[in-house]
Amino acid sequence: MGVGGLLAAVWQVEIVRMVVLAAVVFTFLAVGGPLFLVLAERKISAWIQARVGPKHVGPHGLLQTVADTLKLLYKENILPHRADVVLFSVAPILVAVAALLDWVVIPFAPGWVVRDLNVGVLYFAAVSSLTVIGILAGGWASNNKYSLLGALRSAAQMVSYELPLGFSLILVATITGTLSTVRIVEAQPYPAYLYPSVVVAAVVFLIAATAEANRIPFDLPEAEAELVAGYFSEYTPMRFALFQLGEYGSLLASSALFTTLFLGGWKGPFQIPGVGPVVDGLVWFLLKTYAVVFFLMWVRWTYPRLRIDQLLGLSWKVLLPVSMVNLLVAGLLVVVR
Amino acid sequence: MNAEALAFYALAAMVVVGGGLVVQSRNLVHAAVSLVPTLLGVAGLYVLLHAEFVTAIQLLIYVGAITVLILFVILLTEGATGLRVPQRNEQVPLALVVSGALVLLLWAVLLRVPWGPPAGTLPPYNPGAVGRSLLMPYVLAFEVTSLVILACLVGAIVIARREE
Amino acid sequence: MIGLSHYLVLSSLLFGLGLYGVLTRRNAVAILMGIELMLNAANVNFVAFTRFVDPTFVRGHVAALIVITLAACEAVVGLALVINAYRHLETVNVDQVDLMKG
Amino acid sequence: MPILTITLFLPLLGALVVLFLPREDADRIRRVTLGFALATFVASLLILPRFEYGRREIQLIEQAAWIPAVGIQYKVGVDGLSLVLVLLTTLLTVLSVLYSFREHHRVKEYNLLFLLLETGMLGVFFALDFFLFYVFWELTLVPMYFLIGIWGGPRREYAAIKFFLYTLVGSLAMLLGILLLYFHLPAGQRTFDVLEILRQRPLAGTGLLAQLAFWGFFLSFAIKVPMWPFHTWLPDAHVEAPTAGSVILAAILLKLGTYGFVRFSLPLFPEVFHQHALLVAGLAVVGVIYGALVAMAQTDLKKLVAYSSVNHMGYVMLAVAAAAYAYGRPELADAAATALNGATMEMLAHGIITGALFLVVGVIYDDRTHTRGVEDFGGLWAVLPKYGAVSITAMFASLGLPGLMGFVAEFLIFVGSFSIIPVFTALAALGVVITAAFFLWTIQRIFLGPTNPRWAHLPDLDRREMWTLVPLVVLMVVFGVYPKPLLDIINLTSSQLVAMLR
Amino acid sequence: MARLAWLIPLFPLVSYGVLAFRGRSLGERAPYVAIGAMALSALVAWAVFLEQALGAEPFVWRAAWAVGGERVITVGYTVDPLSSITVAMITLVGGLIFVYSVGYMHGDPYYARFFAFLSLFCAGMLTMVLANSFLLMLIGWEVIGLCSYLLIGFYFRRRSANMAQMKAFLTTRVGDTLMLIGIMALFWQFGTVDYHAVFESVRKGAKEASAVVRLGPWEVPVVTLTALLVFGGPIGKSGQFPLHVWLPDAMEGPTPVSALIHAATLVAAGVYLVGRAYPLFFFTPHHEALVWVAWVGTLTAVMAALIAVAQDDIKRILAYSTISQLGFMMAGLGVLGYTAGLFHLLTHAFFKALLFLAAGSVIHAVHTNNIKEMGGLWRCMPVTFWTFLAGFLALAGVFPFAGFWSKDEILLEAYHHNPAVYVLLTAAAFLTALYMSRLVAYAFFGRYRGPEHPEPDPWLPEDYERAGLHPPGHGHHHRQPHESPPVMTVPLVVLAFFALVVGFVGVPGTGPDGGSWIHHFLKFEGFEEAGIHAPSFSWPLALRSLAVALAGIGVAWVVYGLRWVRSEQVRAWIGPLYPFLRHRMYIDTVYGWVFVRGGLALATGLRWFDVHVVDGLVNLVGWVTVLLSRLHRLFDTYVVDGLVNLVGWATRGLGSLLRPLQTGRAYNYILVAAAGVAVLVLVSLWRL
Repeated sequence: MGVGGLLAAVWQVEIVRMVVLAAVVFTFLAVGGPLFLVLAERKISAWIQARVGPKHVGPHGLLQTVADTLKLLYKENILPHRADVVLFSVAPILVAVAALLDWVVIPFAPGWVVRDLNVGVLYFAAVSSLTVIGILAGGWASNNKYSLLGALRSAAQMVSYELPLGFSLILVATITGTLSTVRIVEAQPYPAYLYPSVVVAAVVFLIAATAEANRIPFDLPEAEAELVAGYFSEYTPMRFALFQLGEYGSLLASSALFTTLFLGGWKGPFQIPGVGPVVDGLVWFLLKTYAVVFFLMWVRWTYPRLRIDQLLGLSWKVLLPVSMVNLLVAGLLVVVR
Repeated sequence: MNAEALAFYALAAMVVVGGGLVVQSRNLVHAAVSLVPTLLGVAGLYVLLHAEFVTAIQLLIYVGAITVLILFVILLTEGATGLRVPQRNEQVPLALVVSGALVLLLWAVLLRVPWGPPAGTLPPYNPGAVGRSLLMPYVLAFEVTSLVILACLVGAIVIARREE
Repeated sequence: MIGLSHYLVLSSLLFGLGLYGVLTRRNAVAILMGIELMLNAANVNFVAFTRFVDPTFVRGHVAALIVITLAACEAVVGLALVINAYRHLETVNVDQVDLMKG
Repeated sequence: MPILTITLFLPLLGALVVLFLPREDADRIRRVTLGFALATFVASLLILPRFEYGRREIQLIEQAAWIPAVGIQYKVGVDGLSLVLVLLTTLLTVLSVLYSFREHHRVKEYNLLFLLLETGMLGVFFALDFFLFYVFWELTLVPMYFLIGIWGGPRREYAAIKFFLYTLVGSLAMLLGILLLYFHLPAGQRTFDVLEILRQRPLAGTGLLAQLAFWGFFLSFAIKVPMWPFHTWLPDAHVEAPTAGSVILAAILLKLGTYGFVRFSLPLFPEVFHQHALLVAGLAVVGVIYGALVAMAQTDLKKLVAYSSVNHMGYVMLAVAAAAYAYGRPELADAAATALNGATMEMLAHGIITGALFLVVGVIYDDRTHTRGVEDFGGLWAVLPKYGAVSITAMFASLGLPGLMGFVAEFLIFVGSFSIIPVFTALAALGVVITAAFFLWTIQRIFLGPTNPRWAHLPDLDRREMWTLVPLVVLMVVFGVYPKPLLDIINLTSSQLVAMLR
Repeated sequence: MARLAWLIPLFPLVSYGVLAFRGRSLGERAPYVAIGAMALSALVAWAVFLEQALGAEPFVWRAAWAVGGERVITVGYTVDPLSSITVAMITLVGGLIFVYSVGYMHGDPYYARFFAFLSLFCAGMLTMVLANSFLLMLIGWEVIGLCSYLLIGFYFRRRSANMAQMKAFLTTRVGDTLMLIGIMALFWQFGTVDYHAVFESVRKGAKEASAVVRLGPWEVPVVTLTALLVFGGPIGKSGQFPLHVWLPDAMEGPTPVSALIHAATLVAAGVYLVGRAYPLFFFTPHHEALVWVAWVGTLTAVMAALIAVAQDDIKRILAYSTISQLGFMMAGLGVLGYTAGLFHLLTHAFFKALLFLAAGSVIHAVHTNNIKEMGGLWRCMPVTFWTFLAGFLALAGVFPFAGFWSKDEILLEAYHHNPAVYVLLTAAAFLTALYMSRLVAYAFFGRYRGPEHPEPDPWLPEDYERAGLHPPGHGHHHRQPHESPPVMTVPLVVLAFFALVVGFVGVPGTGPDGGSWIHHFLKFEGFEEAGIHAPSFSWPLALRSLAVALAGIGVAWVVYGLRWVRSEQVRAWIGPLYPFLRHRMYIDTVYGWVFVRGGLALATGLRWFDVHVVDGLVNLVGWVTVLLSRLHRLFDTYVVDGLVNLVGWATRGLGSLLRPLQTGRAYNYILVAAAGVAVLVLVSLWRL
């Protein structure tokens, strides 16, 4: 149970601990992660397209993202004419916060988890659904019909992909018998006979996650050709940055959750000699997460964009039934064994 | 004033203010969006009441689904644009009286009812208990609810579908 | 110490608010929102009871869950009706939808 | 082998089969109906070998519980009286069905109703349970109502309704009687069984109640017979009914009334009937004289024959009244028995003769001339020799020419009742003269004299019509010349009844 | 041989069957079937008669026919002197008439039907004679009534024939009904219809005082009443006084019919029945019934004779003469002259048949019945004339002929037992001679006058075509009348011979014990018991009656033959009597008005009564209920309905008050609901 278990005794202490951990996670991951990811994205996409990514700023362009961020901060916050001021400003915050809240549940290393909620996985789904409201409010508040349309489409997309996501989470819960992420990681690797349904669940989870994060091939909402920049087309730098933060944050969080649920979290194939269990866990966890991220980016720059009805159709008519059947099969297998 | 009381009052304030906004605000979208803090407040209350599972469900369904749905419908039915029409109908004062009276009466009744001794410490919370009780003693409720869901699902699709 | 009565007071207040919303709002969707509030008030009561009166059997939670589900269904159907009404009657304001006038 | 039940329900089965035949295929329906009618006739003939000629009481009883709680059971049996009437019914139904082959209007319903009617009639004669009796009694009404109502002449609705209501009112009175009997049985063994009630005679000493029950039965049977004041429905019903319908109506349905008197009124309320015997005899004689005279004044042939029925049934009622009057005087037993023999014989004779007469009327009315006015004809004997011979024989049989069946019955009635009520019988005998008068006048107006040019080229009887009429004429002659076999059967019942009356 | 007696009626019955069904196809050969059958039955009849004549025992055969309680009603036949001699007479006369008819009816379209009915008639007559039970007798009786009806109306095209045949049947029917009541009375008293049983019990009953029935003012013994009722039948059938009206009209039928039926057999049936049922009449207290019979007979005889004098139609005269002679027979029987009456019956059959057939051949020749249109036929129709003369002399009662012997017997009996009757009968005999000689004078002597308007042919052309014959040519009747063909004249001669010979049976001394054979053969046992012995034949009485006959002929010769006294003067003398007689004493017209029109009027009246009153009652009930229902409807609409409307109106009023509540806005309702909840909570709070 590690450090968390001891401190749990006193209620107040618990809260303090949670706050400290939260601070650490946010600063490191919330900011560092997306920044790095933006750069990584541009580097990988360039590499795929046989071109060199940004390499002027800093060694090999590493500082490119930092430079962009600084640029965004200077820019003036433009407020669209007769836009709904309150909503316009609240929306980006909501999206960013939602993305960040995901991390509360993810166990980086044995014992390293912000709050081991026993409804962990469910909490993740719940929080991820908050972003939809933010997008909608943003789309509506910018008083621009393109942004409104974009918002509606992305909301529809995210809502419809929540279901398959939820099912795959339920599947994992049924197999491991618990919702808490930590216990799920401990329960892995799953027994062999369950592998087929787990693999299917994993695939479904991946597709749903990319859709949740509005990434290509599901990035229709802000498809450049059609809807200019989607729901955040009106947003000036600062709020735009928050949206970007939210987007990449949720991408990173989903892949982290993927690793915890399917790739065994912090459990590596072999013990890294010389370091404590925590560092070992951390290393494996990060390796796996970034592998997944790389995979997602790789997918983004290879597959063409899906039309909106194909998009929704895929979710409702393919993923949902597959995951339902998969859940059923898994349930049976669990019961039978 | 320990942390819990503090949290309770904060959340209570959040809920009441949010509720007031929902009820009062002239702009429908505002009302819809202000629904979110109310619900989050309620979710917080559940956390205080050690009902993590219900909190998660509250978040997932209420905030994630229903509010989104309401927003959707508002946008679809240009509720938002029809701002010119006064949002409140003619029976406001009467409504105020009635709801106020009701609240007061509820207070009086609820407070007077002897609810029995407050429970001591709580056993460690375990969502499995909820699941188990849903499927053991209250399986009938569970099944009926599933049936209702199915009915609403089909019903909603049929009603809302645009006739070709 | 926060007792059961606190919660009851809060929930009845919330319930009153919801009721007021339902009674006064002209727009159907707003009424739905009012109803959501009232339902939430009820849920608070349920969970509060479980917490304070009878923690062993999580009856309150089950009830709350069921209420939430049903609220979801109710919202869905309500909104579907609203959309349909809107499509046919071109209005969502409840006071104009008075076909059933005596 | 429950021969009675088979005979009873064969027509019903036939009706069911007809029900399923397609409407358009008229010929097939007719053939199937005829087939079932013949089968029923053969079945009724099969009763004869099983019938023990020695035994007097009711035999071949078949019974099954129906509603035991209330004491109602399905009980059928036959004795001299009912056996003969059953044979008459089945024979005449066959002939009527054969005759109505030319009916083209709604053939299916027509045949269906006929078979239903036959079951009703057979049921009345077979029933040995009051409830069953009442059910069949009412059952006969409905098909007849429709037969008159649908296939009838111009004023058919009026006639059908009048017929139905009149008889219905009567049967309600009878129901009252039956219930009175039923509730006077000792509490324990309450039953509708006729034999049981006859044995116990619950209303024997009860004065007013017995009177009430008697008049209840009397009203119902009197309307059916029809006796004098209640007869006005008969001419209308006959005039409007289709030929085959009026044959059955005259030949069988009228006998239900007289059968009822002999089977129920006589044995059940002997003292009461004895008190009112003279009144009944008076009505009977009036019926005879009145019927004959009014018949003489008729211009419509069918109405004429209808009133002749009133006349003939008057004789039957005279005999029954005589038998009733002889109650309590053993020395008149033989006379009473002869009178009852005469009455039953008259029922048979009237059935066959009037059946033939209506067919005779039908033959010239339905296909050939479409007019029944007696004056419109003339000199038909030359034009239609075969038809002339048959109808003149029938008419002579009807006026009681010896050597034909009518005379035998009338002779027995007169001989029997004269010893008991001489004055009334003498008066009734005068009726014979008037009957002779109006029949001869009819023959003269129709068959003799110069031929009416309109009917100069009428076709004579075709094969089918011969098949319907000739058997009846043959029966008239055969039973006219040598009625002994028939009378032996009937005598069983009469002597049984008379013995019971002592 | 008696055992085969039942064959006698069977042969004609079979011939009827054959002719009725195969008649048309036989065509010309039809009569031979009838004649053959008649010959056969005549053979058997005469064999039986001779056997009886030689003293054979009477034979009786019985069989049960119907059963009533314990009593059995029997039928059967008996062969004894009376029945055998009558059967012999009938078959003989019948046969001759059949032969005669071949000629007379030749060329008639319904040839076969005529002979069929004749055969049926003979069968019926023979059954009636041979019957030994009142029932079988009644059946035979009615069958011959039917045949007389059919044969009278043979020319059914003629309206008069139709009226005549109906009149005949109905009048006889009245008589038959009375007889039926009589038979019923017999059955009531003696419980059987068998002759021998009845006569036995009557004989025994005669000893004790018989029961008495009050009939209005008179006390009539039952037995007498029964006898008289039975006598009703013969009155009708034999045309006695009240019911004789049909016989003259029966002449509408063809002449052979009149001869056979209305002379020899049918009318004789009545007399035969009285003879056969003689014990029934005899054993009444001091023979009251017989007195009645006598007086009815005498009255009829005189009346008929008077009317006959004033008739012109040859067949009508003969008809009235038959009625008169029947009156004689009834009188004979009535005055205890059992043998006399029956003997006259037999002789009369022969010569009356002869007279009719002769008249037939005359009519056949001159085609008219009116004697005033004949005359001078003795030259051109010698055979017919001489045979007619023989018949006339027999009828008048001139010495050697049969009539003299039989009529004299009756007068003898009347003289001994009832002098008043004797006087009247003698007067009747005188009148008989008178009108017969008048007829002979008009018909056979003087000039042939020839008919102005001859009898129209009874048949229509269509009848001829239907029978496949061609209608007879016109104009053949203007020529001088000529003698009838042999097939008609031969039977006349035979009958004339019998008219002469048959009387000798009654000549005294022919019988074994001095009396006449007929007295010995036909005697009534009852007489010995009662100590009545038949008076012996007295010549002075016979001569006196012969004188009367000759006087009658003389007077007629004077008036009609030599015309010393014009018939008009005679008519003047008797003044109003002539039209009275001419119109048959207006009896027919009286009956016509009283019975026929009266009956019809009564019938139409009753029909009106039935339709309006009885049916009216039913319809009245219907009408009243309709009226009631209409009243009810009025009451219902204004009062009850009024109330209902009031209630309705009230609710509407109240409704409209509350209508505004129904605003149609959902939230109003929820407000109300919420207010309700608040109140509830208040209440619970208050109660808590």
